[in-house]
Amino acid sequence: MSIDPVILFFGLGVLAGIAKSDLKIPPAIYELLSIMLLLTIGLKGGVELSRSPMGGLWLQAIAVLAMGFIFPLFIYPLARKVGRIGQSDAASLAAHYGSVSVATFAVGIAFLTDRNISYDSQLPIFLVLLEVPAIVVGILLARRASRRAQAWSKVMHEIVFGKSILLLVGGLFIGWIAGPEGIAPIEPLFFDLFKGVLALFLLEMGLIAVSQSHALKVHGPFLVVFGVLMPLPLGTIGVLVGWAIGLSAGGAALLGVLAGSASYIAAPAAMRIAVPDANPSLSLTASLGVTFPFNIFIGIPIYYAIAAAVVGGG
Amino acid sequence: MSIDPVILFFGLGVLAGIAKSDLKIPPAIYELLSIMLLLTIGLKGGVELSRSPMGGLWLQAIAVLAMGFIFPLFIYPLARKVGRIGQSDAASLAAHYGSVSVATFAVGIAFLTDRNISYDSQLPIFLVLLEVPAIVVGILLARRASRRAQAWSKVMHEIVFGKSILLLVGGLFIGWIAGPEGIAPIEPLFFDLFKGVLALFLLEMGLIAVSQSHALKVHGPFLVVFGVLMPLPLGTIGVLVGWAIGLSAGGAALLGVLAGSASYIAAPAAMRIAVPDANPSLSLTASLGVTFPFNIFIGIPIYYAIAAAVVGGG
Amino acid sequence: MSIDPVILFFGLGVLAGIAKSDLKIPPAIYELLSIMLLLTIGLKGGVELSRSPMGGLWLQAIAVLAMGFIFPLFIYPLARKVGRIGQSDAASLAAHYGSVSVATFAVGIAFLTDRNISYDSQLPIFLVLLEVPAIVVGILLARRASRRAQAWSKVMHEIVFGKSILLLVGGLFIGWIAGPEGIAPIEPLFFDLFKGVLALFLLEMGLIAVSQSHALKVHGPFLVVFGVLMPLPLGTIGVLVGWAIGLSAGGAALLGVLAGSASYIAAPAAMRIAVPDANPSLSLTASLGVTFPFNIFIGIPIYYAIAAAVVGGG
Amino acid sequence: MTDASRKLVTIVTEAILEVEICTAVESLGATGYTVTNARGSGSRGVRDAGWSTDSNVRIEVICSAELARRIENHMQKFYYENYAMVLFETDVSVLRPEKFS
Amino acid sequence: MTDASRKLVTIVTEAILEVEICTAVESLGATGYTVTNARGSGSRGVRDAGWSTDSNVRIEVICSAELARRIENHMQKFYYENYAMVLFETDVSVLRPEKFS
Amino acid sequence: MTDASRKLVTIVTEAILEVEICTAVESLGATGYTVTNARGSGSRGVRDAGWSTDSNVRIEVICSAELARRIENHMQKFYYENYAMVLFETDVSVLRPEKFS
Ligand SMILES: Nc1ncnc2c1ncn2[C@@H]1O[C@H](COP(=O)(O)O)[C@@H](O)[C@H]1O
Ligand SMILES: Nc1ncnc2c1ncn2[C@@H]1O[C@H](COP(=O)(O)O)[C@@H](O)[C@H]1O
Ligand SMILES: Nc1ncnc2c1ncn2[C@@H]1O[C@H](COP(=O)(O)O)[C@@H](O)[C@H]1O
Ligand code: NA
Ligand code: NA
Ligand code: NA
Repeated sequence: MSIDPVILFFGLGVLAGIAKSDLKIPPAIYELLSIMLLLTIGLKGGVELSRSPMGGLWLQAIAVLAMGFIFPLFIYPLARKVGRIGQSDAASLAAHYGSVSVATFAVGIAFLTDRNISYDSQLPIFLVLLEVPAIVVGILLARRASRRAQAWSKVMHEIVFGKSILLLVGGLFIGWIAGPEGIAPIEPLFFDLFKGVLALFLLEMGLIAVSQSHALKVHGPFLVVFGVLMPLPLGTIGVLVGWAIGLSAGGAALLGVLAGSASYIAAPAAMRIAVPDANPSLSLTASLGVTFPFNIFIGIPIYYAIAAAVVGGG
Repeated sequence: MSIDPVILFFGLGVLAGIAKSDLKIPPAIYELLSIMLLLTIGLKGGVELSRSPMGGLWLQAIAVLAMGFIFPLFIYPLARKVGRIGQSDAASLAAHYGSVSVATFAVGIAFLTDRNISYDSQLPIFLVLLEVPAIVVGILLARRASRRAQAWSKVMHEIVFGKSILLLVGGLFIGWIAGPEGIAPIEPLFFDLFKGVLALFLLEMGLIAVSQSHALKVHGPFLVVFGVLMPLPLGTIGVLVGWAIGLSAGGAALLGVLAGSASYIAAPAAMRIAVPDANPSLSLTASLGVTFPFNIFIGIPIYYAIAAAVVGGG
Repeated sequence: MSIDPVILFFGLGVLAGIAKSDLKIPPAIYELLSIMLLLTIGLKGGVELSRSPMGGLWLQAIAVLAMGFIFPLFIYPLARKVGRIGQSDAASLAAHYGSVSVATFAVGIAFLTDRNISYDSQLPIFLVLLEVPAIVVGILLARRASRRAQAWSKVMHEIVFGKSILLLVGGLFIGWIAGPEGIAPIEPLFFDLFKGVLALFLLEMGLIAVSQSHALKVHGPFLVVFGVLMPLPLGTIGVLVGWAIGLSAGGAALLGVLAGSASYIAAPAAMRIAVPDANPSLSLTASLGVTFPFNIFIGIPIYYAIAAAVVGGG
Repeated sequence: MTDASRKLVTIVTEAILEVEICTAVESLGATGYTVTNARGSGSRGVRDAGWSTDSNVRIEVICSAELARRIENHMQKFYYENYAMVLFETDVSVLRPEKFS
Repeated sequence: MTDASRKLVTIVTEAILEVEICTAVESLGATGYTVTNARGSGSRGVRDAGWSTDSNVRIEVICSAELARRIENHMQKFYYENYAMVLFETDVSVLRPEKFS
Repeated sequence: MTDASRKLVTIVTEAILEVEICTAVESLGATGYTVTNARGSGSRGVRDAGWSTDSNVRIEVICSAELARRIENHMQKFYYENYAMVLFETDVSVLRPEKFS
């Protein structure tokens, strides 16, 4: 199986960043690309949902939500004890790694699509369900939201009505209502361009990953070890949960991708507001500078291999 | 007939706006989307024009132009007397509702295309012809352009060489010269992506509509009544004019869409410069916050129903 | 053979600029379009390279590089003697005209593609090779880089790791590694939209060309004569070199396009830093306001005609 | 600094007026101006850059005290009543004072 | 200028705080504010506009000396310790002084 | 304000110089800087943000009077002759003065 070009675009972005090239994706374009990715993921899921009736979603949803609440409770003590990291920073790491990365999920979808492996249509719903709980737990762990009383409700509003959940859920809903035929006329933009858009997005992610790696100078060894070793057990648990709740091999792999991925949009913004004394570049360097590349190069194939072995798909 | 997904995108934008979500379409992207819509409408019309010889356009054009000049003369006294609105504000409303909305027109085209209903190729020309006259009449009605003598010529320049007329006419011309074969290589961008681009555009329109609804607090009842009741007679007249000048059912429906729509780009900008004492948020709230959603949800199907009944098409 | 619509878009941009229309392509969109064009050119070349083994590239590369180094040495004295232009300005012109224009190259590719004429896959490599040498020679000719010692290395870094070379080489590399099948899923964005993207890009180029023509008022006659007469001999030499190194007619024509084109991105930026006393609008008006339109309207067909006559292709 | 004191006039107003005001400022005698995009809030409500007729620009002019007064009068006369606008003046010192006013 | 002197408080800080700080400034009594996007460098490292959590905004408030002091205290109390922030104050004269503070 | 007066040096110049000037300013001793995108007009003609080599940046540095002088000298020496550039200096008061210069 040859190397996926979208990952090469990430590599090109990293190279440009390291070489201090003047290449820049303007913020407006980055916004456009991420809006398109979120809508596409939602629309795809919605169309699939409108096709196939979906039994037992409630039980599955509870299992996935539980995962989102429990993950940070394991990550936090690990970061505290093993990593000897302060309370706020450990709580922030727990929020980042308990939550999920849409970009990693998109690469996972591209990975499966290239191999003609199908996945359960409810995965985008799980993506939504996994985004919030870990952030809530992370804030509670930091026990610092008290200082500015209004912060808590503001943060919750910002996560729940933040654009990523809004566009995912909106896309799901539109895809579900409109169905395959209704969506057909907008497919050329949202579906046909998906991988190209993902390629450009990853080019920018490469640039960002480099620019967000400054914490490596100070906390290098810990961050690299943490960023590489954390996703594997989390991802494996994700795959196993997927298997337990009856997902297909593709679906279990994607749940593994979600579990093993670390948030780099919702969690940093929420932590910055609610836990201001956490060092933002620590978590961001780990999730964006280490775990994101690890997952798209190495993690995703591993999660799929585990899923294929456990579920017996292919 | 199921609900059109592009309209759902508008709804999603409205929802995001009401929920004070952080979702934002960057101004640069809004620009890109509107440039693409204008060019696509022009190009489509131009290609059709190059295909079919067009008899009697001059007479049709005069009828349409007349409509543009006469409409504001009816709207103005209505706003003055019935709405008890001041001179400048009434003139501004007359300009907005006498002129046209490109976005509404684009949704109308999408409506017809989805139903495989054809329309006359000169409609984009009528769109161009209807944009300016009402604004001129509106400024004259306000009788205030005198204060700053240079304003008049500046405003005319800004409308006539404004980007919307320039791109529509430019697109028409390019489509007409290049013909179907010449345009083929640029179709993937301009034609295939049309509905997807319209969907993203309407997402932003939903956000804008909410942000432009503040005048509802003060002038709520009047604006809602005006914004809902004005388009119906205007649109019906448009359909009848379309029937009188011999358009097809699709064409008459689109002329109704144009007549019933209210400008929210050219008119506000021109009025702001030439009639500065008009309250800009009054007209904008009516046209964008009330009439635009009314038209895309309810108006367009009605105008088409009337057109189908009168012209007997389908 | 009918007129190419992408060139009409350039004309529309020029018209909008002259009419002082408010039409503007936001800088972020200009960035996006140019990133897409550079990547597409690179990817196309890379895919072709992965298909056909490429013999004798080294010799060809040396010939092309030599052309890049020698061209400015001819242009410089011409500008000095015939044009009676100062040392710095002449050096800057030499750098601009010895280097190349990606947009002209893209129009050249569109020209060939429309006519189903194939071209050698190494052309994008030649584009990369021709960008830098003339700029280096131009700086040396100005003999002014000494004032700020660090300038030299900075300028070299900026050219070599500048986004245009980075994206071209990156695209080449990705296309070559991924091959036709790997690239297939990103083709809808990069290949299918190519001509549409080029059309929008040329619309903006038209606007820029007008805004960059202010030097015409002062140096008008010289700039017009220089901008029109310089590309023809350079382009012809390019075609002949292409023929000499064994390119196909399409390939030789494209090498002519490169040779006859003048840089308007890399060279101006480098000259501004390294030769600050050169008048930037002089070279830019010549390359962008005169030579660019000349080449896309007249030059490209001529270079192809010469190539077809010499190589005997078609 | 070979100190020379000048005035810095800053005008925050509706984006739609940019060209008109810059032209006016130059014809009043200013040698230049600098413009940045802005958003904000004031007596005429929130003006946020998302939607072009609803965003602001921030125009700066370095000039003599006398020209500053003329610019202020012009703004007061033609724009204050009907447009969102705020204007303030700061003392600055400049290099090459001959370049301004 | 029918001169009336006021203070111009300029705050350069993390973009993520924009809404929060503008709300606070208004509830402290300011009649308005102006915001521009910015990037920069300071004690908390380089902050470049490319990536939203990493870019700055530049918030300007024209107000009375007394309100300026209150705004500064508020910023010092709630943000100085944990956020990238710089605050400076300039003397300005304004038209229509009744409009500010 | 636990008043401490400093200088605010504002440089409006060609966008292409941004990195170079920010580096220079820091190596001269400044603790930071703030940059915004700008367009404008001056002795070198209209510079409009549409086209990158033709747009401006507005660089602000808070620093001591002495460093302000050094920055101005540096600009004068290396850039004034050949680049579009305007520089002006304002008196500001800052919180935490130890943070600057
Ligand atoms: N007190 C203030 N401080 C700073 N900027 C202000 C202030 N008041 C108004 N502005 C700015 O000036 C614009 C127009 O103000 P106004 O005419 O009061 O609506 C607003 O949108 C703000 O950007
Ligand atoms: N000396 C300075 N002059 C101008 N702006 C500064 C200065 N120091 C910091 N800044 C700005 O304030 C932001 C936050 O500063 P800091 O809290 O020191 O990281 C920086 O990102 C800069 O935009
Ligand atoms: N009098 C002025 N007031 C404000 N900004 C100015 C002034 N003159 C020049 N500028 C700005 O400084 C830039 C360079 O000026 P110059 O070197 O005179 O071309 C211009 O593009 C403007 O943005
Ligand atoms: Na996770
Ligand atoms: Na109308
Ligand atoms: Na050349």
